Amino acid sequence: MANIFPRWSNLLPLKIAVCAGSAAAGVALAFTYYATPKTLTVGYQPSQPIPFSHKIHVDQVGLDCRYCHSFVEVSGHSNVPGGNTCWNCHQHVQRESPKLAPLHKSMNPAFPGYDGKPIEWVRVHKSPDFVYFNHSAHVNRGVSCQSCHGDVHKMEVVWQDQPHSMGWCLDCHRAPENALRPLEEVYNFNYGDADVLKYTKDQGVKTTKDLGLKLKEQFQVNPKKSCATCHH
Amino acid sequence: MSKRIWHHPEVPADETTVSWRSAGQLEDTPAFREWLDREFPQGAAEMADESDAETSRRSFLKLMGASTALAGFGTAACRRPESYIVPYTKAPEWIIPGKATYYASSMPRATGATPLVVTTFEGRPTKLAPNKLHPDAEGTDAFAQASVLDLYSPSRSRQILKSGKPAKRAELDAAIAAIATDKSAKIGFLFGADDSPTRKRLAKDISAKFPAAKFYQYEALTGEAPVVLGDGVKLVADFAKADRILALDCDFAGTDPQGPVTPFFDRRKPEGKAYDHKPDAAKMNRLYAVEAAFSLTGGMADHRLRVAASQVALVAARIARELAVPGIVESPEITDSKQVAWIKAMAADLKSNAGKSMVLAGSRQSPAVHQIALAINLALENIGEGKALLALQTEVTGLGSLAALKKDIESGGIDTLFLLTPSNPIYDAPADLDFAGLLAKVKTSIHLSDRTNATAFASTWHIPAAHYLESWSDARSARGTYTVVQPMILPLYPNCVSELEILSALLSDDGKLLDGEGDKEAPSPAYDQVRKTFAALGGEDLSAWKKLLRDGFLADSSYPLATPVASPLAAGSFAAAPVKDALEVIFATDASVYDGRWIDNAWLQEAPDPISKLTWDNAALIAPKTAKELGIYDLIIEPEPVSTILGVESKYADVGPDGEGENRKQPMIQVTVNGRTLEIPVLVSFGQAENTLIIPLGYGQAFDKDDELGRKPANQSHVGLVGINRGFNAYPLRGSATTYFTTGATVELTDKRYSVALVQEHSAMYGRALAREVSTIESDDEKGDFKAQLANVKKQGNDSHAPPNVYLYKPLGSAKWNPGKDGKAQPHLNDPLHQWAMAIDLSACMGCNSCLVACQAENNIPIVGKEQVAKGREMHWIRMDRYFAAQKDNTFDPDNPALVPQPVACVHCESAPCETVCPVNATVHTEDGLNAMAYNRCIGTRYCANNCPYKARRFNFFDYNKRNPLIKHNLYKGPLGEKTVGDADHLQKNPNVTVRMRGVMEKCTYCVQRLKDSVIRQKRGQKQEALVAGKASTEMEVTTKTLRIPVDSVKTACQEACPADAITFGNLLDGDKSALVRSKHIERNYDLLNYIGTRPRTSYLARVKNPNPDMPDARFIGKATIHMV
Amino acid sequence: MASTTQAAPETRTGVKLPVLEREKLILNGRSYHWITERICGVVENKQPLLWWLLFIPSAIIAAIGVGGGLFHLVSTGVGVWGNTNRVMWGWPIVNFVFWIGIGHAGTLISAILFLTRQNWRTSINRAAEAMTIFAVMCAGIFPAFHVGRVWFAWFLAPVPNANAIWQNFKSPLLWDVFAVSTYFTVSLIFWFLGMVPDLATIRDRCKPGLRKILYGIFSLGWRGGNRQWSHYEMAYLLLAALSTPLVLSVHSVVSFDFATSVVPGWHTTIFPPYFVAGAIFGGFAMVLTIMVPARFVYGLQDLITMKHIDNMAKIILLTGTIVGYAYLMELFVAFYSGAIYEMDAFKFRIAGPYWWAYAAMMSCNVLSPQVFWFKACRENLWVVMIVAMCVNVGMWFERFVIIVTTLARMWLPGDWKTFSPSAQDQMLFVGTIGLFLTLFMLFLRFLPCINIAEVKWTKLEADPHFDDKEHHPDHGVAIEPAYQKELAEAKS
Amino acid sequence: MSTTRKRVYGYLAEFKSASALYKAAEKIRDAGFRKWDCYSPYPIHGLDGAMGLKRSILPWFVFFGGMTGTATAFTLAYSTQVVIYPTVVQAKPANIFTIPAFFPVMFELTILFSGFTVLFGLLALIQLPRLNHPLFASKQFHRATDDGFFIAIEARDSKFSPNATRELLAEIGGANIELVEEED
Repeated sequence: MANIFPRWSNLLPLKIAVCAGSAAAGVALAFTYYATPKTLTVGYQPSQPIPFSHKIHVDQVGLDCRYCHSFVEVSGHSNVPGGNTCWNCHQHVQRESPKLAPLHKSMNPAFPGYDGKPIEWVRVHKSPDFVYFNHSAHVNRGVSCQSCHGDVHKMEVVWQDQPHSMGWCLDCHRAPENALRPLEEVYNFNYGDADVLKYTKDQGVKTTKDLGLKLKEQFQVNPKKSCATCHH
Repeated sequence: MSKRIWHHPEVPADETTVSWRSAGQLEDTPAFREWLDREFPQGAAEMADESDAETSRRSFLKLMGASTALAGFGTAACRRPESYIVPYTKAPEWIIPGKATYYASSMPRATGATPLVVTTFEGRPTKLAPNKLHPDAEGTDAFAQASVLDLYSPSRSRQILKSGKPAKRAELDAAIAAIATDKSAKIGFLFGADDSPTRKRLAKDISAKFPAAKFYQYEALTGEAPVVLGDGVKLVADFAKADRILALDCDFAGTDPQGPVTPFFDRRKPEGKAYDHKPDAAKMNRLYAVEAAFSLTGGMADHRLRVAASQVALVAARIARELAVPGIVESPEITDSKQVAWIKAMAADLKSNAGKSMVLAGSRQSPAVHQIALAINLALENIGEGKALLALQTEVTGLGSLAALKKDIESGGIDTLFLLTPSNPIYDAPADLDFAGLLAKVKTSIHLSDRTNATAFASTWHIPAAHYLESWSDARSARGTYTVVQPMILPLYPNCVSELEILSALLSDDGKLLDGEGDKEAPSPAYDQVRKTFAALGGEDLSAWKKLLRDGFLADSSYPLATPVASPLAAGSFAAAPVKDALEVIFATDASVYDGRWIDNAWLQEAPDPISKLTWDNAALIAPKTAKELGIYDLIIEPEPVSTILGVESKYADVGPDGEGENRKQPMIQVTVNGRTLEIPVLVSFGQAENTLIIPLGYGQAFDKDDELGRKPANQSHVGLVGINRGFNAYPLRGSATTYFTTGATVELTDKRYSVALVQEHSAMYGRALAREVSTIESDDEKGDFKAQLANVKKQGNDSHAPPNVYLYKPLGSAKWNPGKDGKAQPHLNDPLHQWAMAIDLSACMGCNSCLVACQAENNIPIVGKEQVAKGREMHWIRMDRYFAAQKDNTFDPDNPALVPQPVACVHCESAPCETVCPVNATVHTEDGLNAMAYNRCIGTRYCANNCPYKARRFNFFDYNKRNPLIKHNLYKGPLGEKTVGDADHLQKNPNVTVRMRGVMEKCTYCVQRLKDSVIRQKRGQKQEALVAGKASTEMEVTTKTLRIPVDSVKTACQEACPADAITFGNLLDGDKSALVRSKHIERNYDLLNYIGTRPRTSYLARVKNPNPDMPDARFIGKATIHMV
Repeated sequence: MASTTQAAPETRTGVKLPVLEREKLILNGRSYHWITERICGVVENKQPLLWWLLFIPSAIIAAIGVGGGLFHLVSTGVGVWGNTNRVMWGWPIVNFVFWIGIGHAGTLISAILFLTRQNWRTSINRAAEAMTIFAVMCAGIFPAFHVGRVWFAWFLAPVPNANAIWQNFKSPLLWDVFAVSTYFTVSLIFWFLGMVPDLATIRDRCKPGLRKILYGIFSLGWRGGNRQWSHYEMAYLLLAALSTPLVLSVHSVVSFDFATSVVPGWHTTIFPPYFVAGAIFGGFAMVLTIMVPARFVYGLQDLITMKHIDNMAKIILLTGTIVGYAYLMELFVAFYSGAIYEMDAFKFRIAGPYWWAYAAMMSCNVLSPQVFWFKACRENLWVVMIVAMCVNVGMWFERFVIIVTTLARMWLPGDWKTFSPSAQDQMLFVGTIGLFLTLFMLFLRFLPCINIAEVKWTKLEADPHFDDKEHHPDHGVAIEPAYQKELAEAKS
Repeated sequence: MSTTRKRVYGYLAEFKSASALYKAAEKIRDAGFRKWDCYSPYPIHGLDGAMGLKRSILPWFVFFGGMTGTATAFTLAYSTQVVIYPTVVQAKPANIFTIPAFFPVMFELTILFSGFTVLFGLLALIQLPRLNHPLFASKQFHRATDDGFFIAIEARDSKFSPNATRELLAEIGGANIELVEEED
């Protein structure tokens, strides 16, 4: 009787093992890179009904965040401005710009096709329903908009700048000094080491982080890490 | 970082409605969609994603947040008549998306309006709380708490009916106009028993405009008391002033209020309401109760006498004679010597406290009892200014009774009848009145109700009523304080009309019926009427009006005093005692459906009856002894059954003869009385008078094919899924002469059985010192006096000989990896600002369901339906345990056990057994001492619940929020089952609490959403301080004071609702300034199951009974636990 | 391992040495080939009708019970089972512990009896190991699917994730996850390695074709050279040495689920030993329940002799008595504790709503095995079968008593409520029995149900010194072979 | 016999019993052969000595495998429970004192890793799976897994010589001696 398997079959099991192994490793790696919020959510940049440019309004016009997001300091929910907020200015400024058609549609009774319905902005930052993030708790304690939303003042169209994953939240809750600022600087997008001196005589304090550490002590900032902080 | 540009797809116009359409969506009517569109325009749009619509009400919030933010700026999004509403002081801001706004309003009721603070989110009322500023402030009972659900009830009436068929608004308008313009119309108005000044005023105007108009009043279960006291006069109790209280079949703490009850409970606490002085028995009040079956009041009583309802008059008369009260005719002597002894001693106590005592007669008791009670009170000088009882002249006068109405109709005095009463006369009027026949005689009958009940279909017209949270009105509270009723939101459905709007329509020249929205943007006519009424009382100027809206009431506007006189007692006021073959049937007011008007309220239906613990149905209650005599129950489960195992005598709990859990099936009896019969399941109730049968009213309104007993389908359109096939209707047994009780009933056992859903099936503590009780008098069984007993509270039961708990290791973190500021290891509970804790005072807790329902409303707790409750799957975070403790050696009345309620929710153990067993860290402790539950991490191993000694955890066995549990077997159909998504119920959900999905564990959170909110609000103070001081934030010092919330400033939902102030909650770090900390330090404070060493944050305060040493039963009082080793 | 049966040989000195008679493990001096024939025959010949009669129905039951049952469960919710907010663990966990218990005999027989050189194990260990594997598979179904959100069960695996949250290594349930999966894996390895030479045997017997190729692949090209055997033996020894503590640890960990809780009646240090004893007890009962019929159907009487059955009966008697002792000790400890909660817990077990379960447990587990004191009963296969069946039932009730009775009557009387299983509960349990049988039938059909190599090795002729009388160890005259000298020299 | 050129693998001889095999093995060992092996349907005790084989080194692999398991488990548990994200669980410490809770997992992983080391270690040592082998070409070799006892001496062995080896095998009692050839 003869061999049932050809000679070359001797190395086959080894080859298969090697291939399968490397394939599995590859999948794992790919998953960890692509299937995490870091890649999935960061950079999400939907087109809006009105191509509203934060760059123009913040950098050039110099509006404060709170002019439109008026309740960010008092409410957990940072509100999207109502049509009339825009209308306050734009019934005079840039009135004829075709980009503003949707605004006219909702605000300007004289406009053909006026329906008074609010503008439907597309949500960019969406936290899951079981997460209760509270804006007022952060901006009133020295965490800037910039820390979570990035350089909005440079954005023509808003995109998501940070992963906003639980791990990302925890990083900051464990080391708040990286984000802490004097309350006056919370809405200042150009805050940097230069501004530190304004707030301290202490020569040891040079960088924003140094100041952050100082403020952490002074403000008694002690962020919680337990579940109920955000989930209830 | 790659930027993927995402082009948002256009949402087609019709999409908005499509997203709301899903299988079995009760609310998917054009009406609802229209409402949604006009109320939340952006809402409809963002609902494009089905999953949003289904799973999370928060997305709903988010979108509404946005849309009402627009509203805040005055675009046409929110239709609330905003310019006329001033926010309640608590919330200085205008509507802010994501933040609750609070308004003062009130709930009109027969016994006086309940002053309320209404929580609204973007215009949705979601939660009610008592208005503590109000002079008649007290808690909110289960009915008030649950009333918000009615606003969103899917079965709510929303269609105009003409003789039972849907009709056009125009037709109705025509009909009304016709009446309004015919000055000679013979109109009759049937009002409820509540007192509304504006309605009173309009009634006057109406009788001016229509000379032939007549006014009547009817509510099924408000009694004949006024007849005795004089027209519109009522006695109101001021419990703060009462040292001795005698309740003659009067459940003043429960379904039969006699005035604000909170002060009564304040005086049940020997350390005072704020726990701020040494325990002092003298400061406590003493309650004597004479009643047939346990009521909440009877459960609180220090001395309780069991007599049939028909015998109360006799007892009252005997007491009167004891006190030598003039004008009481000789009454038959009481044969039972023990009762006599009881009465004598009690009477003596009343006498010695003359002027500081009160005798309260149940409002449904016979006039005789009221006459005697009045006579006694007058004799003891208990009535009058500064006394415990106030006789007040209400404005509810000149109203005819149902009998009068009958006469007028038969004499043709009435062509048009407006049925404005909250009751349902066709269903609940005394049988012998034959109200249906009566109504048929009336040419036009117009019925206003938020339910399409029997009367709705029997009348010519039915008009859907606006909920009190949707309409303008006013009311009088218990002592007559003028209280406003203001709308939180426009009527959810078009054509919903309020009582005042109908009246004003009749008064207007053209008789045009204007509803809540009024003409374009114009306020409702009711608004103008209320303002007019108020102007007369509080002046014209706007500031007064605004103050009214802000505070909810007008100060110093209570009723004037009246001087009632005792009237001679009619002969034949005394009935013979019931006997075995001529039982007495007592038609009880039901704690869940009242007179039947709440039949469609799922929260109330699922809330267990405080005494019998029965949900979703009613059943006849009978005393064990009687049951035995009648042979309808061969084995009774006694309060503490004793058996012998292996020669050792021991208590043990076998399953009763009628099963346990889902297998429980009660035998049915056939009751025959007044020539009518009723088949109803029977339950044994302890402490009930012999030879009586208690049958709660209000059930059995409609049946369909799914009925368990196969009763023939009827009235299916009268109720919704909640009320269908519920219980048994006892109204037909009632005659006008026997509205409360009737005698001569015979009972026979049928071979049928009916499954009942009881949430508690074992009434004894089985020798475990769980709910602890002491008495203020010397105890003769070596337990010593009051002082000694207090000192012993912590040592009762197993704790008397359990060794102290020793902890081998310290609850510390790692010094190397997670060091504290000082570089040392941090303790686990390391929040320096707040450490939350709670104390529940059993001395005040009476076991009503107020906290339970409040919790349900606050925390989005689903209902699960009768079958699931029977299995033992109810979701209430608070389990209201109720224990009976019988004295083995009770020689006075062995069948009269003590009743001790004990609400048990998660006690937030510092050393929580549930945490260590969770494999995925879904339940862990927070720095401020909460036992947190992360729903989104939970995979549902249910190990935590097994390891929870208090069994305080609840598991979502099904998708209760998504699948309608009320449809038979629906839960078991899984994906094929009918959904409740888009159902208006979802609008009630609290946006700050996650709606739990199937397969996760949940439990009490100490209302963590409220804690977080208050703590965060406090943090904002830091910035304010900086601004005020005009310094840079970095120059300001931030202290504990800045960041710690004010003492006792945050309340949990249960605490807020509790009418007895039995729950204190607060921050352990507040020191003695906090009532909580004080309550933790008093001797009565003990930990439930301390033996295990879980170190719970919720502790209990032992119940104190204040017996009268001279009473024959004194030595058996206050020993529910004390007699145990 | 020399053993002899023939009369002691005439020696040159003429002294007659007494030789102990050893009971044969293989009767009628069957030849190597006969053994091969007989065992491989089970796989190669047509299956008897009985096989089909058992296989088809159990396959159907498995499909409906497990397949259908789990589908309904996952699509609808755990509520389809009888569990309630009072009795959060009902039948599912009862069944889990029951199956896991059964899964212990196999590895135990293979490992512990191997280490203790109990040769009689050779003819039953293969089937017992197979039983282990299948029982653990059945057991795994329950905890896996009884979680509320099975699609999130991966939360149990310690993988790094964007939520930066990890498992709770203090939870006995997590220990369970590790213990059970380890147990399954190692048992599988053990089973497979043991089978390699036998698969080779079958490979070499079957005609060229798919079967030959498959057996060829799974026998890994085993040649039976001694250079392989020597490593192989070592590997087998190691696995045995590893499995022994493992098998003890697994049921200990399972018992921790209860023992580490605060529940009265669960919180007791006696649980680990008592669970392990119970597991062995139940496991052997199941081995008997399966092997006694199989032995007849496939005519393996000469391989699975009365001695085997007798030994197993004795083990059941022993472990059954240990278990009984544990039951009584629980009662004593509860009484001695003086804590009302503890005492009541056991009162309720004995006289509470589920007294019948307790009674069943006691009579089946403690009383019924006592008949094995009598040889007559150990030799009467009917008695053996009945007792084995009793024990299977009794062990199930033991778990029922521990879990359901305790939870239905815990600390606060206010929440006491009894539990009743739903149809789905019962369906799934029956389904797993079907699954178990199905797998076992397939095992009989396709794999050598007895360890051929080891059985051959227990033959007397297997001893390399069998032929040479003059060098016979039992001779008393030891003659040192030349090579040993050499080795000694080589070493020094 | 086909005419294609074949490489000789070696001689295969059958012996009548385990004992015969045993003695034969001793002889061949003494004759100083290295590349040869005894084939039997079951492990024959003492044959290792008879062939002059050393004790298997597998235990050492397994020891280190097991240690790796222990270390892995400890690192995993300690780092996640104490270092990365300590959670407050039933007031239990989140520091060195929490280690006892890790023992079960440490134990299990030790066993698991050992188990795998045994499997893969063994396969490595005995160079399996190897599905193709010259011996499978032999007509009689299939009995090695049934009831045959064989000795095969490989041609690669330095002492191998076509005739002498054959004679040796015959002399020590080898029956049906066969020249096994590799086909390729």
